[in-house]
Amino acid sequence: MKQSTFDRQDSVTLDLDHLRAQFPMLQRRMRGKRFAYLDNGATSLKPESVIAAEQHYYTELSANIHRGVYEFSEQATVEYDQTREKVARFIGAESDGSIVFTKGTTEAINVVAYGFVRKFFGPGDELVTTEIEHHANLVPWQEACKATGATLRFIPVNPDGSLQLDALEDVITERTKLVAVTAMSNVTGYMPDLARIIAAARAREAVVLVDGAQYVSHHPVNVRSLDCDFLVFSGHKMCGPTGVGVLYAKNEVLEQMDPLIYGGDMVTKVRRDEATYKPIPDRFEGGTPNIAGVIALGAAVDFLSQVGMQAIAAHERDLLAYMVERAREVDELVTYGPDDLSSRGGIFSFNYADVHPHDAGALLDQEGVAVRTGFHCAQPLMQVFGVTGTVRASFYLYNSTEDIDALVNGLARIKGVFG
Amino acid sequence: MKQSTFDRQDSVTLDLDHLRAQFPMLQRRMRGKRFAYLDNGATSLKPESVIAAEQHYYTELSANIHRGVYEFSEQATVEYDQTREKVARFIGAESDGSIVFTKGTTEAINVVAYGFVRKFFGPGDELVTTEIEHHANLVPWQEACKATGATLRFIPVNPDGSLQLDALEDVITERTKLVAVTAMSNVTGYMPDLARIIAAARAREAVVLVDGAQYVSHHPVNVRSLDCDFLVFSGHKMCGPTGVGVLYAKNEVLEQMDPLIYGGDMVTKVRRDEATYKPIPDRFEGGTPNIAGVIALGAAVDFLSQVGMQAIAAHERDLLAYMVERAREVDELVTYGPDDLSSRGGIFSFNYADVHPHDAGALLDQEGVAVRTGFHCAQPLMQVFGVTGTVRASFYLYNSTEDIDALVNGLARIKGVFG
Amino acid sequence: MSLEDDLYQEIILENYRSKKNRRKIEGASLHAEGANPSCGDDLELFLSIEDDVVTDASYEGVGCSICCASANLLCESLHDRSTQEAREILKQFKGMLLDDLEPDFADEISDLEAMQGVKNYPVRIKCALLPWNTLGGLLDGVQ
Amino acid sequence: MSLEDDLYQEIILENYRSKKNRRKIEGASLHAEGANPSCGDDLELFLSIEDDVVTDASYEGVGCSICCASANLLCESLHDRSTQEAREILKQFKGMLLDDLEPDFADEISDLEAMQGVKNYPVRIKCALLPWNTLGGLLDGVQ
Ligand SMILES: Cc1ncc(COP(=O)(O)O)c(C=O)c1O
Ligand SMILES: Cc1ncc(COP(=O)(O)O)c(C=O)c1O
Repeated sequence: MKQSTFDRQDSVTLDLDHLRAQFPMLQRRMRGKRFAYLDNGATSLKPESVIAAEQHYYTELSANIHRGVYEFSEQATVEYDQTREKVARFIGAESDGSIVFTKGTTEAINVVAYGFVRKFFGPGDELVTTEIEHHANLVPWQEACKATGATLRFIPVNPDGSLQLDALEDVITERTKLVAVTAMSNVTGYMPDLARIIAAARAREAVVLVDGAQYVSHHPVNVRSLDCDFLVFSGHKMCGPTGVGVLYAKNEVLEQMDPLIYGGDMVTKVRRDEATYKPIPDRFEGGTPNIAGVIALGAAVDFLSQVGMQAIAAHERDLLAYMVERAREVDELVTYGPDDLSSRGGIFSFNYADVHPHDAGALLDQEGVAVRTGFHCAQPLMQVFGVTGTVRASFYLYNSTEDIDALVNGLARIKGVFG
Repeated sequence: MKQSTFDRQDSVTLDLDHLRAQFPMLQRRMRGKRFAYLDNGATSLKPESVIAAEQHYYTELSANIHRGVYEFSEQATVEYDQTREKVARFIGAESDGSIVFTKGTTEAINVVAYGFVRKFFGPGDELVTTEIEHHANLVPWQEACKATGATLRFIPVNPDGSLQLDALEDVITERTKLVAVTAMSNVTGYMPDLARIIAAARAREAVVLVDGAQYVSHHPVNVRSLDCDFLVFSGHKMCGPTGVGVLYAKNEVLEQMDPLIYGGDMVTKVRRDEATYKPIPDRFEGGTPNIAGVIALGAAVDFLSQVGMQAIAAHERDLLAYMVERAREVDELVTYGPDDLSSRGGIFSFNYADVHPHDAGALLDQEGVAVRTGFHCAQPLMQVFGVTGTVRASFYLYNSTEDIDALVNGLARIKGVFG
Repeated sequence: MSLEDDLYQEIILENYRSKKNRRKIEGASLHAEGANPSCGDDLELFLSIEDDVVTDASYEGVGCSICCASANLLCESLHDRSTQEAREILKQFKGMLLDDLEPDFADEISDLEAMQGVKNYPVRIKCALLPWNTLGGLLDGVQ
Repeated sequence: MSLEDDLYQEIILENYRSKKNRRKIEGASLHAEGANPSCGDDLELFLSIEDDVVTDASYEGVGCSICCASANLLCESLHDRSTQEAREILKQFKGMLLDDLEPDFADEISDLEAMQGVKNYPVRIKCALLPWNTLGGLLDGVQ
């Protein structure tokens, strides 16, 4: 999963003009200016093929799946199930793993927090996470630990937002039952050495959840070589629609878990007082799912696969290098994250002197530059940095050095107002 | 909520041609035949305005909501919040009630099952429901009762699928803490006298959840006059998109509840070991929501309001009457549900002699007629009827007597094969 | 092709209507239940086996015409077969529906080929396979 | 109108930069915290009240320029006002931003009008209102 596995000679260069033409949002202007979308960490823009796939469902099928005995319902069911296969292939999930569709990364993590942690943990058990996590990969564990009496422990963090992996053996012990860690920080882009963390967890027979919300959309992933038990990610950050996410789980773990959502479509027999449940993964998909969303997620996976995840990762690495270089021109910039760019994905967090991020973001907006400002759902990491927020520029396949230039030029406007 | 409140003189007749022209699916043919969509109980077709609203989000905004300091994110946030107001108006929710967006009815019920029942119930407490419920309004209570030691009780059901309301006082007692009941059966269209049930619950100070998945999309609703504590329904059954639903809750009840989904966007302060949570309703919307879905749900509410819920209900009443009349011509039909049509919404369940519903549905499909077959996620009611399944025709605003004629004509094909 | 030609052809309807094998075998050597929760098919399959030969086969339960016809054909085709032969028939049947393979059933059980049309109706394949998958489970228990 | 004219005009920037009221009041009669969790603004407001008159007002914490400028203007405008007058200023300020009402502040506190441009930037309204809503909570406690 580390970038060292990329062979630059292999990586195809992206045909940016061709790619950008497929994104309707990139044809828009913002505040009358060329639109520089640098908020991909929050959500991605959508290519035409994904928008068309949603529309295709509503205008050509529109039926509910399962149990439909008519043409359009059958076809919708087939397309829904095909996405499960596409997603499985996309992350290298073999037959010993399952794809569960959720509302997003957040719900996926909660499925594990309830169905696994709350079911099996008790006092004395430990759950290991980090202070660089998105709240989605922290708060559910806090509550699950509170409910079960288990203890939450943290892999220590360095002042630059990287993890102190030398301390792994101290934190991950025989009491550790789950290690939940991000594959890529949504604040700094830092990508911990997952292989090392997972090896430490395996040595203690702890189960591992990887938060792939930022990583999976930008890098090739293979859950088999990674050997995690859970991988969670969101459709909307990977050129897909809002309202759909993925919980990948190893079958042997998923089999033991209780479902979070009970209702129709996940039961076999229902009597007045009790019900029996379908096999995995269906047992974890109660209720009418986001059918249009799942089908469109399939189109997003097709799109990304066609562009090539190696090429996307390489492109973003180039953009980050360019960003860091241009940032050197601006003395007022305070930046966050490890200096070693090889440990980082395409995210660049900064502050302009002591200007509040909100003010900086509002002025960049006027220049057509969309960035995110604030604590990025990562308050513990903000405390590590001793700030209340940052300005975050996050890249994706359709970004170009022009977008970065627009950002750097926009800084002049901040200087103009705040000196 | 009973149809008796409709004044037929008030009800505008629907301009069917005009309405049907707005639904792209109705321009399609199925198996080469005119498409008679009679599976509205499973999900509804979508008008152009709803499909356009989804597309509008993806092609003109596409940004994540909350905390965005740039134009498109601000606009997306505004449109997301507007839907909350539209939905509140649509069901007559005043300022003492909240709208929480969920994935669907099923998730909404689970939010209550976890955050209210599992939090507050214990041995000796009773939860009252019925055998006519959709599994979504039964299985979550079974599991919550199992987890808490509470007891699940049932309002007795008549052989025709109506409820024995004379027994209310026996079932709803001082031990009853929650009454969960459907506003309309998805199998028979039966609409229990909610006013009476809610009065009985109020007399015992029990909280009331109304499953409006079938009702809200077809009838005017006013939660204030109904005086329920919770009302749940799904966007996809009301001309809206898949993957979005609504939990309406009275604030005084919602305030006491724990959230189901923990993560970003529902917290105020997060420290390593604990978090504090936002006020309601935000506290119940962890993670990036189905933004496109919520915005398109707003368009669906606009569409339905414009057509008029009174008119829709009256139209479906006419269709049901016509259906029942035409069904009399076919001796082989066995029908389900109360004879009193005034207690029923636009749903018609039947079997053709002893032909398995699956076979009947497959042959109707060949005639362009889409119906649902099976147990309709309502196995306990199937047991009451002593069948394993039924064929269900369910109507909506765009259906016409032509669709019903197509169904009745299709029965001849069943006769041709099965005699 | 119409549904009547493909799916609801005479052989299938006859097997669906036949009550011959629709019964319990008291004291059956093997029996198991199989269900398709999504369509409500729910069958119990009974086998009498003596000296590794199927001496009787029957089924009970509810299912659509395709499912019941398939179950009846299954019972018919197993009579006097060894468990090894039964496994071979099962393999051929599944190959016919799932992998589009041309089946090669012995003449006396060639009625099984009538089910071939089901493969054009993806949702009905699981109806046709339910009794056979149940058989598979039973045979896996015999070594 | 550019953002610089509307939002980042000189009066607002001066009030943002001013450190005069950016301090704790030890032994304040009233103090309360207010936060906009979504943007990270987090302020504490202090009031000294003697005989129903505000003798001192101050704030501490973090917030964007609009929030801090608004807090500073609030502190400036409350000096020597009765709690009743403070309520009236609060009402006018909120009316200006939320209901598009033309404010009618006394001359010596007419700098408050500089915040009027914020109403064109919906997401910033809550930044400007944070100190005032906190004040509202404090005054509600005084009867
Ligand atoms: C009465 C009733 N309740 C609940 C549901 C579940 O709704 P959803 O699948 O949208 O969560 C349905 C849908 O079939 C229903 O008809
Ligand atoms: C690292 C990380 N984890 C989890 C999430 C939560 O994802 P979602 O809001 O789609 O559920 C995010 C999204 O911001 C993220 O960046």
